[in-house]
Amino acid sequence: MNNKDTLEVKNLSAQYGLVPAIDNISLSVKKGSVTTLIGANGAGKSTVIKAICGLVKPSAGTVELFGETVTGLSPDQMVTRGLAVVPEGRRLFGSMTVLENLELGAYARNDETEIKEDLTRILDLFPDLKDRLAEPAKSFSGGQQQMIAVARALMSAPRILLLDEPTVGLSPVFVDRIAKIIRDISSRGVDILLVEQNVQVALSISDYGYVLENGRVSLNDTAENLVKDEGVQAAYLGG
Amino acid sequence: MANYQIPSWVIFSIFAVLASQYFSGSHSASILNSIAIAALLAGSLRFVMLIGELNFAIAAFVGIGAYSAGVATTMLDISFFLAILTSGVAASLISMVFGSITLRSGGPYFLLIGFAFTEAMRIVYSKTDVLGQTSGMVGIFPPIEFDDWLSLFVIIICLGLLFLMYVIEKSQFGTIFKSIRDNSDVTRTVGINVLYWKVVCFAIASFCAGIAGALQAFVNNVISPGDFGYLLAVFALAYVKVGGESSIAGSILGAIFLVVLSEFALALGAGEHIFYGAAIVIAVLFMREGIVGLVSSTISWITKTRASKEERV
Amino acid sequence: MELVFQLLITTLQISAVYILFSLGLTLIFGVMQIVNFAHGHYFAISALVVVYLMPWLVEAGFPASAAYILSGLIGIAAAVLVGLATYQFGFRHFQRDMVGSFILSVGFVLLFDGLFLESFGGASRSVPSIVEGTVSVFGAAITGQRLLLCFAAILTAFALYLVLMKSKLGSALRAVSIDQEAAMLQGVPYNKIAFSGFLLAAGLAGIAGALIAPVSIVTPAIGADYIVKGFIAVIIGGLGSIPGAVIGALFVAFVEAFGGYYYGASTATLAIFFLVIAFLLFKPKGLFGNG
Amino acid sequence: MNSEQTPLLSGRQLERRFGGLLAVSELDIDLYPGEILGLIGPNGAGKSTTFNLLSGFYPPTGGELYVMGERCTGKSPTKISRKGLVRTFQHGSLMPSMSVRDNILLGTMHQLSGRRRIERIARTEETAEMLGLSAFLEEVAGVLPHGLQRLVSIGIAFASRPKILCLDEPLTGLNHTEASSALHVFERIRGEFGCSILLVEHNMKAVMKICDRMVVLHHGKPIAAGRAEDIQSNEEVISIYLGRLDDE
Repeated sequence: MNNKDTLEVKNLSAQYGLVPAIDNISLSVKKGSVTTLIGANGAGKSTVIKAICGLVKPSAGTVELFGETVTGLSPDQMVTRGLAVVPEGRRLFGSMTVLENLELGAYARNDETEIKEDLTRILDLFPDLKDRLAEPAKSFSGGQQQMIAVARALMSAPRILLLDEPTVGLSPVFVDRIAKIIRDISSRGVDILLVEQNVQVALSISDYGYVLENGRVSLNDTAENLVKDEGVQAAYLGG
Repeated sequence: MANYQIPSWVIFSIFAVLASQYFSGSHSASILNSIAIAALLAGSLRFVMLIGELNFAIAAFVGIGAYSAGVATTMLDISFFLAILTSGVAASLISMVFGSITLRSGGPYFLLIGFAFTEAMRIVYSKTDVLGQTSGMVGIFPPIEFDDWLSLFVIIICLGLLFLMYVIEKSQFGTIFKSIRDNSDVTRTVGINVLYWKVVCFAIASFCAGIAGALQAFVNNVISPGDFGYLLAVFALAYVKVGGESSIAGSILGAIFLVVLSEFALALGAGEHIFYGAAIVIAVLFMREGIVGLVSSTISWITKTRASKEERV
Repeated sequence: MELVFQLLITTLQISAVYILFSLGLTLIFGVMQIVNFAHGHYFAISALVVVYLMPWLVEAGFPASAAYILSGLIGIAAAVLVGLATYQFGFRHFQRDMVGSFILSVGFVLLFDGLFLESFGGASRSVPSIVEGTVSVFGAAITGQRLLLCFAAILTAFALYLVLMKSKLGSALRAVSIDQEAAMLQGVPYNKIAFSGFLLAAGLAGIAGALIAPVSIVTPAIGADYIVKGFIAVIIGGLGSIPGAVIGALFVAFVEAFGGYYYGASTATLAIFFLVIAFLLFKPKGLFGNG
Repeated sequence: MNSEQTPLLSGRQLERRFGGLLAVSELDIDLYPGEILGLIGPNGAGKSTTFNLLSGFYPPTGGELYVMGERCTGKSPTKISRKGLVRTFQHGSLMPSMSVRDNILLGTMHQLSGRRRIERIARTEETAEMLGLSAFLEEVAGVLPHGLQRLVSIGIAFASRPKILCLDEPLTGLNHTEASSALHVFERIRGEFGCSILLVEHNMKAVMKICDRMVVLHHGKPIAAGRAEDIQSNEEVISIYLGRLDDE
């Protein structure tokens, strides 16, 4: 089943406390691609991520990862199947050091030597962190914390990476750096599902995009076509 | 307007009063007294649960009430009624100071400090000369005229205070207490001083606990530091949980059920600790709504099966 | 000077035991969000096993040190077993429910109180000495036994601290207590970790009980004293905080050793309590507590 | 507009730090009598922090806050609420285990303290009527559908008849009809009771429609202020909402 999509979500619905549910979402992440899910605040983007990775139990629908049905598995089981998440709001372990955060990212792995090699490789991607590994994560700026969160997720050696609004609240310099890093990760063979509010950035680095409105997919097309689409701006500024 | 369930209260009170006259033998009278005081303690503990806090300092306030009654009666020659009132007021005043510090933290902090406060007060009693140190105080007698009526009196006071707490719970103060438990941030945003009302609730509960302590002192005539350990709070918790915490009736039912049952259990030789411990564990694991919950779900089950039978017919 | 030194040794010894105790409490609070009052009974069962088993073994011809080690190990095993039972039949269902778990634990407290009393009787017991003679340290005379147990307690507390700060299990436990969901997203299996954390905490209480048994009077009620002080230590440090629990334990032990010597044990206990109240006035969530 | 009037609520150079993180800074904000002011900005722009600063839940680390002309910097949420500023929360802004009646009644407690119970009940029912909640007064609030829960939380806040009502994303999760009837309620609150409203909302259509003015936050700082049409055509606002890439 080599031609299977990396991630295939079919008719996914979820209730999440009082926050609006997602309704009948279908999307797929193709092998070797960056796919983005865009939409305004509260459209349900984060719920999609949570329902895929097992933080929220879906009320209907299926999630398939590399051809295997994984609906309703817990997040730690998803990690062992090659899926990593950079959660919304980063969720670093603030009082723990950067190194401890990164090592936790590799929790599910047992290949000590390869973990060490991965750590070196990943730190090459994030030179800021190299000299400050022993400092607690909370002492870093917002942009640097986002870097730590991405690095931590990469430590599990994922085959697919889900990023939930990685550019929120970051200055343009950091937004740009995050965008470059995402493309870099993708070029190393990790497929990506990117949830973003920052449409321009998201579409500029993606191959395919889905637009979410009120918990449903309202548009989907190649990134090139979506950039030109009038409906995208309307979904945001209420045109 | 609020429905105070007056008929139920009246009927129950009449039963209680009749019981006090019927069971006038000394042993059964002492069981009745224990039940009444136990119900008052459970009511007091539950009252603080309205603001979402578990008050393990209750044992300390019962102790403060009992020792106040002891001092007032044996040393200051204060009259019976005034002594009882003093006990409630003393417990209430101390609880205001204690509460205005510890209720800021709330949650597990309040719970654990209350536990420590109980232990600390026990040390205070056992180190104070006038309180009789570890041997405690003796000779706390009600007036002679009360000899035949003590049980009745205890029952009336306890029921009266339980009714008072019930009325407050049903009133708009009760609404404030419950809203603090449900969502203290929203309560704050409409101009209500949350800490103030938490302390008020705590002080009312402690007043009742203090009175319960005084009644216990007059009923037993003897008090000692060992009577006011944290076990007292645990027992109160057992009454509340076994009876069902959703209503004050649960506290009363729980007290009746456990006190009576423990009499039988103890007669059969089982330890009091094992009995109460098992009661709490069973209640928490298997009947979360307590006896009251069991009764109401049974009733709804019966009506449901009846309805479905009628449908089938 | 000699006296101060002796008191410092006492502080160290008591604090090492409190650290084992309060680290366990803060650990399971952080990981499972439960308040477990039965924790004192894991400690008590181990101390009780030691004081009953060791004299019996000595009489049967074992050398004192071997008898102690053997009975200590059995005591610790008993503590873990009791911990396992309370977890499996109770606390597992009460994770993240502070009030519910507390009430359940109080039920266990009563149940174990009663059972211990039935099976061990109310009398206090002590054990034959394990090491003879006294040692003079900087002019202070200390029995060899105390010194040895003091070392063992400090060593265990230190080892535990290392486990928590350096091992994979330790960092998983800390991560779960900071943010359960984020930890699961790193592949940390929460249920497994909570279970190991709980057993670790129970085992630590067992070790503390085995270490305290030879140097104190053991009754079935011994757990209650320690649980109160252990929780006070945790409150001072902030519920869930690991360095907080260590600092809190040191503080409680210091007041107990010095205050106890100069003003008597019960005054020291009172002082600890009122100091905590005063402390909460300024730091309602303890030193390192967060909401 | 209104430049001669004194503002009901004003923040002057408000600032809030969390450790090394500067969540809000250089914030000047004024709310004038009878005005509906929108506070908008992308996720993480500092809107929630701003709300917590204005309502006293966070004391500012810099700057001054004035409510009804009085200096309220560092005052508690209770004190600020008693000056006439009442807010709602984004999530769970009600008492879930209590009836809708008791929820709204709570809002009248302080403002009508010392009055007769009858008056409080009348106020409760009037408020419920206005929000279309009359039929649900005896229901337990926590089990109502999401849309009704949102209205209950507005009811609690409005029952105290504030001078300033701060609503934190009141339209989240409402469907089209619910949202438009909620907007109608806001208009009535302003029109019939002269209450000023500060609105954090991401439903842009609604914000553009109902707000007299709006302030746009980005990285914790206000970057634009003005009427709907000015904001909609403001290049900087469009670029922060849709994102921008530095020229490559």
